[in-house]
Amino acid sequence: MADGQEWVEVDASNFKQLLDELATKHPGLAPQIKRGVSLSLDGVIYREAWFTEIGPENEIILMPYMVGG
Amino acid sequence: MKMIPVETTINGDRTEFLCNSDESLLDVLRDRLGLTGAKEGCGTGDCGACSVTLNGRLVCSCLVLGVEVDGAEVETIEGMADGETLHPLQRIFIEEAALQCGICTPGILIAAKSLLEKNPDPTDTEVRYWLAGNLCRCTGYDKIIKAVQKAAAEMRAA
Amino acid sequence: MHESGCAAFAPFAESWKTQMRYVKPESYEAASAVLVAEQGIARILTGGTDVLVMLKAEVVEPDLMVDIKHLPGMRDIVSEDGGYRIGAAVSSAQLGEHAGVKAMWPGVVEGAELIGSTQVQNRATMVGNLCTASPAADSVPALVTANAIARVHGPDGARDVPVVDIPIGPGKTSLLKGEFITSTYLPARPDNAADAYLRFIPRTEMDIAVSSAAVSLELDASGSVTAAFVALGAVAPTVRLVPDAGAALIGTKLDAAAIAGLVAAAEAACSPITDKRGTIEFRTKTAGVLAKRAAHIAYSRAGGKT
Amino acid sequence: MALDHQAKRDFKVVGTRVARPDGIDKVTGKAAYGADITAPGMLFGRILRSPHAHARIKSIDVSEAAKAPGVKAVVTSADLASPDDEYYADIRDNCLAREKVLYDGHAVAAVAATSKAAAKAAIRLIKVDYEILPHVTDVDEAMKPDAPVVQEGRALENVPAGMSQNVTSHFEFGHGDLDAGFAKADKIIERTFKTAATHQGYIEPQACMASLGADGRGEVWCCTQGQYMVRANCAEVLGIEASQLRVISSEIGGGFGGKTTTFIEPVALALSRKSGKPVKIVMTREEVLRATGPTVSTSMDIKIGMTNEGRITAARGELRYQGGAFPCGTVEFGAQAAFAAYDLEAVQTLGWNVMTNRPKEIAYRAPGAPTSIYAVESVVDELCQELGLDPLDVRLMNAARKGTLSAYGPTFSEIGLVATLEAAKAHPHYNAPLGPNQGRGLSCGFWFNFGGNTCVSLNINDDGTIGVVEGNPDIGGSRASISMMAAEELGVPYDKVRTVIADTTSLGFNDVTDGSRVTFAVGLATIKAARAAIQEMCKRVAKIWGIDEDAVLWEDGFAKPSGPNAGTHPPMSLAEIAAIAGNTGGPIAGHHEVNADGAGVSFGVHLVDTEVDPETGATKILRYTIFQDAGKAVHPDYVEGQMQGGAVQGIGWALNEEYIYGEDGRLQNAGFLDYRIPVASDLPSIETVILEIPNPGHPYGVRGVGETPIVPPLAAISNAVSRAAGVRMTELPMSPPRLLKAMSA
Repeated sequence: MADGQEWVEVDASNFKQLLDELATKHPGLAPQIKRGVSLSLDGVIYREAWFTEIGPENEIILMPYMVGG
Repeated sequence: MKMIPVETTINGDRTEFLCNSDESLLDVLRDRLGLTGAKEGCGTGDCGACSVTLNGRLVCSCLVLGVEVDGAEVETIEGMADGETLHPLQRIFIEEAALQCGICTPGILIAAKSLLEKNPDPTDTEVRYWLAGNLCRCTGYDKIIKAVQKAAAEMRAA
Repeated sequence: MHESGCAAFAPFAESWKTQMRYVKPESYEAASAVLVAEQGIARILTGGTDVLVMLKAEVVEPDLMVDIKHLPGMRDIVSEDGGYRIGAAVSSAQLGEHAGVKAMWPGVVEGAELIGSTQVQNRATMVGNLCTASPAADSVPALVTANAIARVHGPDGARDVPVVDIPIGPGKTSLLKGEFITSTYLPARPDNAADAYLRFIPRTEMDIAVSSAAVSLELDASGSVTAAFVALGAVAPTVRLVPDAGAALIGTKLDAAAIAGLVAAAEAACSPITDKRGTIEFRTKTAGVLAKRAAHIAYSRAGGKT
Repeated sequence: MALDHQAKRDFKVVGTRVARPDGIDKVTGKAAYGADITAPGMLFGRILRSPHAHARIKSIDVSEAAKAPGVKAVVTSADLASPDDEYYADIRDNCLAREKVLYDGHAVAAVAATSKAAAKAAIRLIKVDYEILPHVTDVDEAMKPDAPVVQEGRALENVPAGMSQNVTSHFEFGHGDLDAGFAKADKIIERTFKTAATHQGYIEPQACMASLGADGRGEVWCCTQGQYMVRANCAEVLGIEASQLRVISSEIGGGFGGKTTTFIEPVALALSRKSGKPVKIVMTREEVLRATGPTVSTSMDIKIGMTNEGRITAARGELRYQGGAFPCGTVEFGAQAAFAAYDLEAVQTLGWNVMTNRPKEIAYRAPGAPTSIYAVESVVDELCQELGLDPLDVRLMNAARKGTLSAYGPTFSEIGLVATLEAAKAHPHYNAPLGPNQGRGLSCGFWFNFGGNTCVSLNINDDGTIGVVEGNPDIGGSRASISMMAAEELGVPYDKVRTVIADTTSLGFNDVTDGSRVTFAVGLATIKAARAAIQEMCKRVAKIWGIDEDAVLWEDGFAKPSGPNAGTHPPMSLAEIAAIAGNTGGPIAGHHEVNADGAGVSFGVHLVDTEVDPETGATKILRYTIFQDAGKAVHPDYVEGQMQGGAVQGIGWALNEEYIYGEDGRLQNAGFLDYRIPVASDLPSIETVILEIPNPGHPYGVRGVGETPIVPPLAAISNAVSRAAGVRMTELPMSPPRLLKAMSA
């Protein structure tokens, strides 16, 4: 989706900035971001928390929006 | 065709009602008498949630016509406790966490009571086969079997 | 109304549709008369465990329901000529509680006791099971191998009909308009005789037989089979008596060759269908397996030692 | 909020086995479930359903039905609103079909009448003119380019051009160099698996009672996993405002994910609006099976490479899930979960969501995961068999642990997989002898667990008791667990607390009861609400004592002076503080609103012994043991109950449960007679071993426990049966005809 790249680097200090940056720099990701994504910050999954702070040392993983039974 | 008058005994109380000829006992209990403890899980005798006793015998009330209980004695979950004193099965089901959502619980309690009246000291296998007509989707039956056995032991000792 | 009934529930308006009529006739004759007079669909109510399911599913919408279980003898099990006459409204549970029938015809009782759940067994009857005429009816194969006789009451009085001749196809019986079964007769047994019934179901309870087999044997003093009847269920449009399968056992003590003959004859008698419950191959294979296993149980019950 | 750093916290209430607050109501028949709710003047609703798998609705004539005796309203999709959002438009079109019926059982029209019989009679008078269209119900068939198209134009941008329009979305996860990984393998096994759709099988059919006035103000009573979800769906589908619709959740008779959407509530509201009377709709079991959401059916390819020593070198999976007649989002969870138990250098999982002419899939306990993990764990087991390796040792060697880059992306923190595997290895079950025709199987299971939007309000009553208001229907004893956590935090006995479930107007928004979130997220919010109340109580006491707020410490239900400047004051109990709340500033309460994160993933291992009848293909479950990490078991009985119940649902999935469609596209087994859920006599006792590896994301270390237990049984049983039968099974359910055929091949 992100032009075939598995890992991308962006400047952002929270999830909202991260998502906005991603959607701008990698338009292929925009539709999925609009549909909703979960994010994993160092292994902990966050569903929609825009203002979760992130830093250069953090590993962020974009995941489809999570539901359950 | 007019509704049919039926005179019966429910949980020891003489009860009269009018019902249509094709109405099940379950519909009569739930819709006409306000006794909603018996549940409809399938309406075809496959789940046991509507279990009651009819003249002392365990039946699915969805497979009995309302008109059939004229002159009969019906026992439902509403009659199982004695005032504020729960039947040992009821109390032990709570103690042993033998229910989760609880929708199957009234039927299972009625069925288990009927088993222990007939066989006060059943094996686990006998309990499992007796209750095979009572579906439970939450518990995996394990705690139900244990609770029935604990209640059976207590009732034997009493 | 029930005194402790809850305060708020909706009043019922009358259904506008012509409702099913429910009658409890006062005699066999009256029952026949009302059945003969009915222009629409009539059904007999004994245990109700099939007919009420069909009602619910809107498969059958009877115009008339005739409740006969209160009529004389309907709920009785009586000794007759060394055998037993079983009223048409005797439930499977009631049958299972009768020590005499259970000792003489254990296979018949185990067939009846396999109909549905504990709840259903307290209502279901062998006669109801027979008249539903399902090829998979659990109580029918052992009645067939027992050479049970149904007593049929009709407009012209009573007649006796072998149970095997009652079902003529799925959901169809040989009973004529105005006729209904009042009892079944299980004949007397010599010593060294027994029967057994087995069915295959995917679970341990609560299913309709995918295939089934009943075997009834009589042995001589040495343990050799002198009479053998084998019937299979759910492998043909009706429960099927398989004379070749019985013949394979006559004069034997159920040695391997006899059993092989039984299995081959049983499989050969199968003409099942593939449906949601099983395939042709599966039904055929398991019918043979069940016949073999039931034969061993019946043989052992009859006092035979292999 | 992170784990309380109180080393080995000494719990007083949490971890005990208290009686549940709704126990007496539920053992005496008093508890009111969906179908038990009535209202004065109520009408009975009934729904007309499509007999066709796929057809265009040319016309619907309701005139005769509307004139029928007792009928007060008839509605079709024309009576519903037009939501902008595709998500809500799909819900609307699933409630009442618009242009086409998309599956056997799809609702077409509904009536409300003065009796059940009148409603039943009236729906037969509705005339629908159908143009029958070709249909497709199998996932692989539906993916073929020339397959009948269920809905056009629904594919996401990530679906490559040229595929069938039934393919609606595509996902890809993984990392590393697959080719290099497979090159290092000594043995590679690649297999294709199929699994049938199963149903949640809750014993309580969907039921609701709804009332809606011409002013757009209304109420709905229903059995649901989420009253706020019902409110949103109904408001959108009816075109009314959420504030004017109050939704009250009844007791719920099971859900397992199946009650996380709406089928009948919008229809009942539409009938109520039109008739001006309350309308009750109760589904029949047949309707539940034909027209509510079952799970996906699947077709999956799994390829795994392993060294002779048992190290997995590379793994690849391709999953195809059909989710019924609307776009579904389940394959992505299956794809992410598939290899979660393994520490892999090279892994790739592809997923395809596919539409067919079947009812719209809805979540079922760990949606998507049981099937993909079944396929993966089957291949791992076969590799162990082929290479002569111990299946537990191989899983331990490859197990994901803290620091593992998971197959779905994140790096794991504290997880309990190795601990559960070691517990299984040490358990007597693992080395117990087996007889002829018997086999032992094991499988790992995994679920993500979620937190989500949660509100809790906690009130300190003037008699020193506690009321907790939360917004998630109690599906398996959660009111007890929430009361326990409130009692624990406040330092009061459990029986001083009563927890109730709010209606939609009484508390802020809550996500549905799903994702194993309630004990975690509602518990977390309850603890925070309690802490807010404690802070307020300490503030009041500080004023009374004339000391700094910081100098008041809360301990075991008492405010105590603490520190050098606190002075000596006799401790004040919660009850004493509550009694004088009116004098110290008014009623005391705490509340907390959060979108909870940090739920903490959950792993489990199941061990099962089976015996196969070689002549009939019947499988008997002989022994079953579950090992699962619960983080912290708040109420151990109900944790065990979740584990046992989930395992038995998995046993049903493995052996007998399946949606069977005929050539005509109609469901053939829409009843509990032939949709065979396990009965008591099918099962042995289910033994449970709870491990407690605290979740750092919760103050008490709690992890969700509800979903993981349904994941391992499919593969555990398939592995046990495959070993017992001497033939590798690759299709579920392993019904006797299927197993006997495989053994005879």
